[in-house]
Amino acid sequence: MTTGVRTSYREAIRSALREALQRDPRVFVMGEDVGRYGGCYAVTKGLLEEFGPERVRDTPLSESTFVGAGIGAAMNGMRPIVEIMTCNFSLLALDQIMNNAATVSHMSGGQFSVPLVIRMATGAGRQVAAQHSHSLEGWFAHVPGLKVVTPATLEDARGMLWTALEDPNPVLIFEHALLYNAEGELPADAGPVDIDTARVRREGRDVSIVTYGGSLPKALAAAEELAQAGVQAEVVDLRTLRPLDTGTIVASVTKTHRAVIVDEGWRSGSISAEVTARLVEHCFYELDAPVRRVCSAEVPTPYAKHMEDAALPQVADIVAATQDAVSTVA
Amino acid sequence: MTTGVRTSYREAIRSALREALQRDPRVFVMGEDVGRYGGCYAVTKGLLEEFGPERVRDTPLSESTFVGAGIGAAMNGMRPIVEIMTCNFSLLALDQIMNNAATVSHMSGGQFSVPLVIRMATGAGRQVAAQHSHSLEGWFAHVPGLKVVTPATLEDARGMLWTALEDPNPVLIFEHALLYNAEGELPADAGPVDIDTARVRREGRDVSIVTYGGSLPKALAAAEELAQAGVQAEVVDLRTLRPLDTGTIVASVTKTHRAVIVDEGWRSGSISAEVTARLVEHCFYELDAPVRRVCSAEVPTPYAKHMEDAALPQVADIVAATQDAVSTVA
Amino acid sequence: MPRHTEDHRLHLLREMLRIRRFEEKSAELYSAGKIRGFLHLYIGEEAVAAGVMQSLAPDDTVVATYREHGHAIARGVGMGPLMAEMYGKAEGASRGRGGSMHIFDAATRFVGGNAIVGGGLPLAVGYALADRLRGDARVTCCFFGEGAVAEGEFHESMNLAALWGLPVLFCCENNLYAMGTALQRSESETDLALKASAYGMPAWHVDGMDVEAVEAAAQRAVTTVRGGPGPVFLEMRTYRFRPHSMYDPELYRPKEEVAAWKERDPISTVQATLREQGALDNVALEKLEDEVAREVEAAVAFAEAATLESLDDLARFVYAEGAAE
Amino acid sequence: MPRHTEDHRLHLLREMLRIRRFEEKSAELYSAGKIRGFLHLYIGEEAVAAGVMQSLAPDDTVVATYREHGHAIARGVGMGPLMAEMYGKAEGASRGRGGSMHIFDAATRFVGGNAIVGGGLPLAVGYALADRLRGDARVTCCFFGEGAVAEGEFHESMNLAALWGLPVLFCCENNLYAMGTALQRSESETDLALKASAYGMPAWHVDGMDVEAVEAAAQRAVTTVRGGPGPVFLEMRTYRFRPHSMYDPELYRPKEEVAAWKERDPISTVQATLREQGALDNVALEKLEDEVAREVEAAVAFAEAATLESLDDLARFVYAEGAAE
Ligand SMILES: Cc1ncc(C[n+]2csc(CCOP(=O)(O)OP(=O)(O)O)c2C)c(N)n1
Ligand SMILES: Cc1ncc(C[n+]2csc(CCOP(=O)(O)OP(=O)(O)O)c2C)c(N)n1
Ligand SMILES: [Mg+2]
Ligand SMILES: [Mg+2]
Repeated sequence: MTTGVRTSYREAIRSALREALQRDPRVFVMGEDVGRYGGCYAVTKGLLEEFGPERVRDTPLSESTFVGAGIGAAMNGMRPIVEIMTCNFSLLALDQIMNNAATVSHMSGGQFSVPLVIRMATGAGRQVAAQHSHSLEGWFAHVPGLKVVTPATLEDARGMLWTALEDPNPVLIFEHALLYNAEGELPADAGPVDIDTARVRREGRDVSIVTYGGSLPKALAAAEELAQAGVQAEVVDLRTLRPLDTGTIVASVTKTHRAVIVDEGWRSGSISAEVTARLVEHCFYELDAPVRRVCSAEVPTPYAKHMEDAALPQVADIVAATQDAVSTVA
Repeated sequence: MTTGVRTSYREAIRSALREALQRDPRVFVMGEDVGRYGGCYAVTKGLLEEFGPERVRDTPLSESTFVGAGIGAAMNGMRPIVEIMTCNFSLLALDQIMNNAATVSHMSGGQFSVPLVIRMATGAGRQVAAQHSHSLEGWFAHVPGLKVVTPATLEDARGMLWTALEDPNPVLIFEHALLYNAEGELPADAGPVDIDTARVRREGRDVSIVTYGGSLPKALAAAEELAQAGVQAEVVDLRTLRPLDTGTIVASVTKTHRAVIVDEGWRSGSISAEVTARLVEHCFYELDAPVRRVCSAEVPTPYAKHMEDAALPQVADIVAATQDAVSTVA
Repeated sequence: MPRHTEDHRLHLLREMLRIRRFEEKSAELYSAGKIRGFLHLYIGEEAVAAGVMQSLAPDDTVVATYREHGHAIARGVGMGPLMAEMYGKAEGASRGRGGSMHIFDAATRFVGGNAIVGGGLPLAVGYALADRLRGDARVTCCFFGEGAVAEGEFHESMNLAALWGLPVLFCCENNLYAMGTALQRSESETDLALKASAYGMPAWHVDGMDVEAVEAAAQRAVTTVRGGPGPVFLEMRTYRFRPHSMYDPELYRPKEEVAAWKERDPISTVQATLREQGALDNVALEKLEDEVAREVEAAVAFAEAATLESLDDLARFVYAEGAAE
Repeated sequence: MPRHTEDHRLHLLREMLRIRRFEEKSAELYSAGKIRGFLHLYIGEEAVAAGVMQSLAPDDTVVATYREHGHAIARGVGMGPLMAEMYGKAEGASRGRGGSMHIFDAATRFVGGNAIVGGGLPLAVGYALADRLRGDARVTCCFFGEGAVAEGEFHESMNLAALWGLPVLFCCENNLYAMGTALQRSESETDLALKASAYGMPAWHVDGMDVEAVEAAAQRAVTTVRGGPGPVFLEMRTYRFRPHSMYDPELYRPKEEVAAWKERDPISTVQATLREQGALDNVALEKLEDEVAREVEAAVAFAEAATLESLDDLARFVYAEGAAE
């Protein structure tokens, strides 16, 4: 590890994009307002000037078709990075994502593959209400043929894109909108990182808090608070929701015997349910207490701050659920 | 219960549609080929002749817009029954379903509601391959604001539509394509049935097989076979995937202490995961063995019969998983 | 028919001023942190909403976008509930759940506040279909930006409305940009009325900076729709004076272009006409401004005094209350 | 340029016969239960695939629909793998995973076999975009039915291809019905070429029952596209002689209409021309039919002899094998 450079999550992604465009002439970036506007969350700012309008392409508002065009271009030898401004709009492109990107390789008997990267912002917390606050990463993780990654750290923001571009499959990158301003140190030569394992972000022996993406900072804050109260929580960052790294989760829970899952998705049918099911299937007898879930309330995200706060997983909720989990006597 | 009339699942739905059109002038049916073609699975056959083209409307191939138009018409006082030919095409309408139908009531502070019924065929088993074999009902059940029902019996095929039309919310009815030809007796005066509870379809004390829709006949067949081997399996039909009737599932498992979930959805993130999570949350200490899941393999459904069969839950798989569950020593 | 009397012209001026001043206040309150989330201002485009609404009857329906304060105010949604909504209060138009992008008002048949570009179009088609099936003579007026024209839902909705002869007035607000994307970078055919006429419906365009021209065109369009059967497409050529939203650094358009359009400010134009006619002097204008200012202040006071929804009611309205009638 | 020599005409006849006989055999095998799932026959429309393919170079790309046997055969996909695919065999074009609706063949750049109506259009745009970015002079030829024109993806793809000047040949097979829905019940404007020209691209229509006319029109279109920049839209007016799929009771169209179109059978038409010219007699035809029959029989034999994929490989190819190059 060389000395770190101060940077932000946003800049980490931007430099990953820049490097990808420099490294491989097959790479191009396409999406709504990635160019002249300067990028929706300013992630792509400056790339148009550097790489020109052929490789940094502003698209019309046509989610289904520019995603589908990304699939076609990938099948035809390019390495497109398609940006869907926010995952809320990915619903318009779901046919292309599920019926084409996820199936073509299998359906063609392996003759074609779709080395496509789709980036989208996800998550709530900015009071933008029901149609702009979805957390759909767990939902997309249901679909075989896709890979779904959720960078939560600067290192992953920078490195996952690189690896995703080297993957011959469609990889969906969900960037939590509240992370863009996150700052920290990143080695100047930070490179690719694997995109198929979970990682323990904090060691602990009493309980495992399993989470990912925008909830990781909350989980770490909760663990900090719990430590004050004498509870040593291990925090596992799933990193990739499909394929799910069952081994790492099971190893952690086999050590701690208790689990709390924190997931910004709506509770029912979220990835938290799948993690619970895996724990039951793989280490049922290691569980000393029921698995707890801290998820979003089952409401279309409301605008008002106090309601939105109440609808989303908060540090206090995580602390409470974890306390509850550790205080349960087997 | 009056004497039964021999009928089919298809005819049960058709007579429910006919009665709805007769009963309420606000009801109309709209979708691709519901009229002149005679309905995709012949469900709507004859309705055009009986009710005319204003109330039985053939639409162009425009899933997003005719679903959205159904939402608008429902908000404006009508009671539309929109048919999406098969759930595979619902991906094109997901924006309307998730961003409008599911949110309008909450997002408008209760000023508007969407009394809309959307019917769609679901499921695999007819060798129609990756783009025509989805089981998306469990996936849709993730979305607050929607109700998701999965009639598995003639009685439910007939009665759920009635109740769905009386519901002020958007109700999605998933009809498994392999059930349309199912035959049986139905009382001539069969009426509405509730759409928010699960039901025990077969009593048993040794293990609970929890399922729904097209998998119910398979689960019952497995239970029959298991009975020969001395295992008394209780079969719970979820009937409605959202809201999920946790009480009935928990009651059954509290009695049997073991559970097998059968679900045609792809395993990861399917409704089987949510059922598992609920069991863990509500009756963890009653479980004498890990919950088993019998789901579809995580592949885009292949065409070849032997591969398709291998990809889907089969009676033998259910028997094996159940044997495994009962033979596990706590 | 448009009533080009001085009184009516004054009315149009008042309507536009109400929008302008309300939004200027909103921008201020946004900076003060009283309003949050996304805020899309309509400033510069007031002639469109003010002009079109004149042609609609109370029983007609309006489907709008996320840039809908102008539509809501001109339609008659109270400024108090509108502002309270942006404050996230229980007395807000949508009980604090919607915010700026999701204003709803059943009383004036104002159906959102839709923040998915193009997403309101199918709803409008459905509203019109319901009216047609019941035999109601209503018109559904659907606003959308020129950016929405590239979306598949635009195409499907135009076709379905024309095919089924439904009473929809498609009001395309062509302000030349979709966020930072200029019309010529989003449409292969930039003559939108021409494009629309390929669906076999009457389509024309109008100067969206001229409130009287808008009113006249809308009047003619609404009359055509009401005469039926079938929709009409109206392209309003307009311009937003402000950034797309509060976050937009406006890198994509030259300052001179903005300045040139500001020369055509619809409010100044009507004021000038009225002054020429001797129907408006400084005193009258001050009085008018004063009345509008008081309405805006009252709205702010209402919003400030309004209450927060109880968190016990967080999940209320996710599902409709009571059975459908 | 189309080569209207007798030899070439005979070639066109052969191509159409290959499709016709292959599909007749497929229908038979479907009844015998050898082929399952959905089977959509192209019979009646052979002039379209046979004509268009003449204009394409080996390096061009073809994106087709679920009614794609004709496209595949005319493109040069082997009948053996095609039939084996419908048998669900490992030696099938898509290793048994796709079936009739999902024929893929990398060697001939045949990119499906797409069973979501309209779903192939964005793929075609992407193929063309990749070629353009690399500077490859290829054309992407995308087939779709007139039913697809109502889908949003049609609109978005036409606009994007025209806006970006991409080398796509949009081949609309207008057989007047989408399942049971007649064109006039699906489109407010039934002149599809007119509709297409509203995207600012050259658009014309051609008699899809006349293989030489199709070839000439396609040749002209491909030349235009290759000359670039930009796509061309070609409407082929054709008819399917058979039901939509094997399940269709055909309640929606009069027998007389079907009979009238059958009078215009593209195969009989070319045969008649050749006979008139003295280039085809009974002996020659019999020989031709015989050769085609043998090709079809060989395909069936190939399919029968082919093997079933091992179930151990069920999940193979869900994810691509090896890293991307
Ligand atoms: C489907 C969808 N894609 C993207 C966005 C993000 N977005 C919000 S407004 C906007 C521009 C819309 O432009 P236009 O339709 O011209 O309306 P205007 O803002 O100019 O009034 C975009 C891209 C969205 N809300 N919905
Ligand atoms: C998005 C979608 N909706 C519905 C269907 C069901 N479907 C299959 S083919 C078809 C008709 C298509 O007609 P057209 O595009 O004219 O092609 P044709 O079958 O006439 O060749 C329909 C409705 C589908 N496959 N995809
Ligand atoms: Mg605009
Ligand atoms: Mg057709």
